[in-house]
Amino acid sequence: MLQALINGLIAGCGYGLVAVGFALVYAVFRILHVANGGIYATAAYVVCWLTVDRGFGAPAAISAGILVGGTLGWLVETRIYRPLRHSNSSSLVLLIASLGVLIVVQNLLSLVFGDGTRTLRPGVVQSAIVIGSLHITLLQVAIVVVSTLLYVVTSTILFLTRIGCLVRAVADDHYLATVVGVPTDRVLLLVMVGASALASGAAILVAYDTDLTPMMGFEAVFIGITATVVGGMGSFPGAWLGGLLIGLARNLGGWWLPARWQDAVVFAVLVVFLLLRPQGFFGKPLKKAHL
Amino acid sequence: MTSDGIPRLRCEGLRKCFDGTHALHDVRLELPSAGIVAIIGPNGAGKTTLLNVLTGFLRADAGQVFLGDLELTRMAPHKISRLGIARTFQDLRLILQVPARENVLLARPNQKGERLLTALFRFGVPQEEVRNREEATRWLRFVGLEEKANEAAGELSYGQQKLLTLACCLAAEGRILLLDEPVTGVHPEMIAQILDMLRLLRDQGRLVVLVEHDIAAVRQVADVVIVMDEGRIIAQGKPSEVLERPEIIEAYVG
Amino acid sequence: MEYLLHILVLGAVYTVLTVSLDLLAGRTGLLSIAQAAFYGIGAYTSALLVTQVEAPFLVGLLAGVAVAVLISFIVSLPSLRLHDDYFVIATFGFQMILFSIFNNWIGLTRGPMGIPGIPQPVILRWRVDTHLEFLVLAIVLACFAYLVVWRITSSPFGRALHAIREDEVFAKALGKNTLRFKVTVFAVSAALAAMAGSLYAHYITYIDPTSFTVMESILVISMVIIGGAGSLWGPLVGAVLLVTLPEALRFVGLPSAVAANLRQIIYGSLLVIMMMFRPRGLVGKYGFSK
Amino acid sequence: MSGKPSLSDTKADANGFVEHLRIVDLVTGYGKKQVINGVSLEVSRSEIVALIGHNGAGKSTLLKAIFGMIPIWQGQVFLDGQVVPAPKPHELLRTGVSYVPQGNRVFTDLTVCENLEMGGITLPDKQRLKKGMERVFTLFPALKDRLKQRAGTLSGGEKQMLALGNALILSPKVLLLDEPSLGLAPPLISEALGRIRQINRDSCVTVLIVEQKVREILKIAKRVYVLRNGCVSFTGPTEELKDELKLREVYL
Repeated sequence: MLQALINGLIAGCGYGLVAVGFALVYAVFRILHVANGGIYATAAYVVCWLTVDRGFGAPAAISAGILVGGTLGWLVETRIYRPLRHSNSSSLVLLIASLGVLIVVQNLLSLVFGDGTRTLRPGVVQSAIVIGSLHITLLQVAIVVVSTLLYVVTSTILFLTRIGCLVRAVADDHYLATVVGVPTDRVLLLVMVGASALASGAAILVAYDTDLTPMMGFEAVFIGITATVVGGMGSFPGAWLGGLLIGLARNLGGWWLPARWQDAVVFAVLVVFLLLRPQGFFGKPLKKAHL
Repeated sequence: MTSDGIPRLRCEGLRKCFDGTHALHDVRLELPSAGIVAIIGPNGAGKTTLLNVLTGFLRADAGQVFLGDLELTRMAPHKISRLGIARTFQDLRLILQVPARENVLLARPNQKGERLLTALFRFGVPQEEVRNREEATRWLRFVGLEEKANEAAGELSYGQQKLLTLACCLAAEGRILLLDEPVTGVHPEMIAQILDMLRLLRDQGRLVVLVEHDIAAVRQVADVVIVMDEGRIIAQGKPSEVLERPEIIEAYVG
Repeated sequence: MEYLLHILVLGAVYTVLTVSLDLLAGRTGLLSIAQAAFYGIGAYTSALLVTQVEAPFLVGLLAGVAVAVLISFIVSLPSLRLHDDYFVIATFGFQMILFSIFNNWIGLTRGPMGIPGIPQPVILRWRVDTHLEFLVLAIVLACFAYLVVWRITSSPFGRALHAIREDEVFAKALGKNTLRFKVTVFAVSAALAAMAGSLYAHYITYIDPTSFTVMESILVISMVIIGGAGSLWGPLVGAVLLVTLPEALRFVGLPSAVAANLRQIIYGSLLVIMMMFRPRGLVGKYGFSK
Repeated sequence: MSGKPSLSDTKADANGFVEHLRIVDLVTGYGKKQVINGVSLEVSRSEIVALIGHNGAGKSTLLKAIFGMIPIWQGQVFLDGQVVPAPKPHELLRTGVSYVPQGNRVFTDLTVCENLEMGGITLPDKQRLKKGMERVFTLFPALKDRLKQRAGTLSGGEKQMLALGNALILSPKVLLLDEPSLGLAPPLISEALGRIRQINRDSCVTVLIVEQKVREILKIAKRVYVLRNGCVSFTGPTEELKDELKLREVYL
């Protein structure tokens, strides 16, 4: 039971980060940025390729992974989202385009790296902390620490810096931001690159904990969406908590149910929230689409 | 129920708040069974909110709406519409890509062809369509758009679109017509035309309620003027009396 | 020749699917990601009835349709309270839950092992066992689906759907019970998808959950969008194009593993390109541009 | 009224007024719907000009078009006699034109301080931002006490001050105000408009203001344009409308 709780928290840390990136984009762009899943998977694969196949050190590989992720985000924003936004496309159009990007990236990955599972974990036996029946590897500790750190850094940037203030201003009132002269397109680009880097970081952490498959991007998307819905669309702390909760729900669900029902638990949570409390824990009430 | 046996639209104690400001503040109103009633008042007086509450598109925080003895307070908009209470919107709502006639046809009530099985098997649907088309043409002719029947609603001018929404209300067999700004933004010549139509509709025994900014038009056509300000009804009566009162102009320009 | 017929049968099955989704997404403006789930419900119900209790094909098919309709109410009634992105997410959630049931309720569906040995259909005395006969059956069903959708869209019912897609408030003001229309259309769409699923199960004679994933839903969405949502021929064009395109790749001589990925890459790129340059699709009118 | 603007445009006329903002035959709208059907108007330096008219007459639309929030279909905008080819918000801010959108919009999730920082985002350095803030605080001392408060929790009057402050922090030469009285309780309205007049006097800023509260705005404005159906239906000095009958005629 306790082990499940801890595993849940560890997984949740990764999910929380994924969700924060997702929520950030949703808050500012008001679109479901599913392409982020593609960026996420790409970053993990880049790291895997550089370390396992090319023998680079982890630091160089991780930086490269984040760089590639950020660049992809930049491309998606400047080549796809921005033109669509400027032609006043509806959010559904952007969602479909975003989905297209996810499909393309995911299949490119499986084309290049194969459909199979790949692993990033070092071959040596991992040192672990054992307390009674609890078993936590050092890598897992590192994941929790790094993920928490990344979250704290992101929140600090958002809430305590001038750049963060700009981002929140655009998220709050895009129109007014334009009126006071905020270069909204540049802020949006920054958010996109930042969210991509964040997703890349999350991907690399998760990849070290579990394994890589080309479908991992897709998994990140559904966890990201669920966590943001649970936490409240557009709320950063909400998304982070939502991610943690989903990590817990998956692992605790696995305690009572066979492990294969894990995903069903996540979606049950999603549906229950959508139906009973679509604004999530911290979101604002949904505006009705009428009048 | 009134002496003429026609149920009247009335409301009591209506309240509605948006973000702490009162859009409706204890509104009590009983509309006549027929005639032309104009609701006027400055921006933000709560006129459109009142319309939205009467037609079920907004739920009041407190108060009740009745048609005769029938309570409408929590009724869904489509049910209220089926009782013969038709309305238009400020931001003209129409299906712009389809011909004007299709818009009017859509408005016809109780269409058998709107049930799935009859739509699939077409029992009696062609005959019904013929009747509805005649009815639609009749109302298009009434508003003077018969020749535009096959043009896409989006291609019509602004004034014509307003007329088209009126035709929709009539095709929906609205006995009570709630019109939100029927002449605002319309060419002066067309205004006269619309006002004539409203008079004709009144003479047919309908109740026409208009929310309007064009006071000149209201003066010409209304039997009763209701003035709203800050969510309350501040005056009510014949236009010749009410419009001359100093507090009215005060409300407008205050 | 067999091969060509096989492609055509698949094309017809997907046409049923695209037509069913178009009724929902293109005609009514409800972009659902749960279509593959209803496709799966049809396939599983039919396959189970036929293999377990040796029910005839038509009974299996009708039962599949009935189950899909029932479940469509469970999905649509709550989801339809939500709008736009939230509706999409809700249908996505239901798709994933239903897939999870196909995959994990091993007692019923045998999970990932799938259901083998689904007999070929016998309709009255007609034993459908050659590709050509299957093609005839598939085309008959595709025409049936087309007929249903055409009947609906060209009737006053379709007029109301159009109004709901463009301006739900307007429809309500004219006395239309928009929820009833949407729930009905969701059920019809689910029924048609289930019909496609039943046909597919009997054609391939083996089903497993991988045919009913969210990716399958997205594939059907791609077909509708690329062909052209809300139009008569769009679903057909989309289905035929996206079914034949990968086969063309195979002729070029690509190994099948590569072809599978390449196919998806083409779908994905087409989606992006369509959204950017022709959101209404190849032959469509409606571009999700409210 | 086309052709190159000449310097003579900026010269003072007989009354000593200098043209500051001029709009010539402006046509614009949303999507396909034309809302403004050729409006010309002129605002002199340090003048308060009111733009009144009914709901849907196009007042807000006109301001949006001048500030470049929506594209201009036809016509021109002149600033100091120079044509502004296609107005863009950030360029106008740099040339000293500020705009406060309808309903005293502020960033509700941001604090008062952060709001002002956003208002001053186009300022080149911190020094000037600080100076600007100081100026806003001397005008509206009430804001100073609420620096760390979320703007969404401010009262109506305070929101109006903050919305003005967001614009004034740039010390603009031209202020475009869209219904500063909207959502304010009646006693606060004349207070709010009084503030605007004060600012106009103190810093000689030119003001083009859209208002519904005609009586109140007539107290502070020098000249009035009445808009009806996207056209100017009346223009003249405010005195002319002080007469009740005349006001009724042009307005009701």
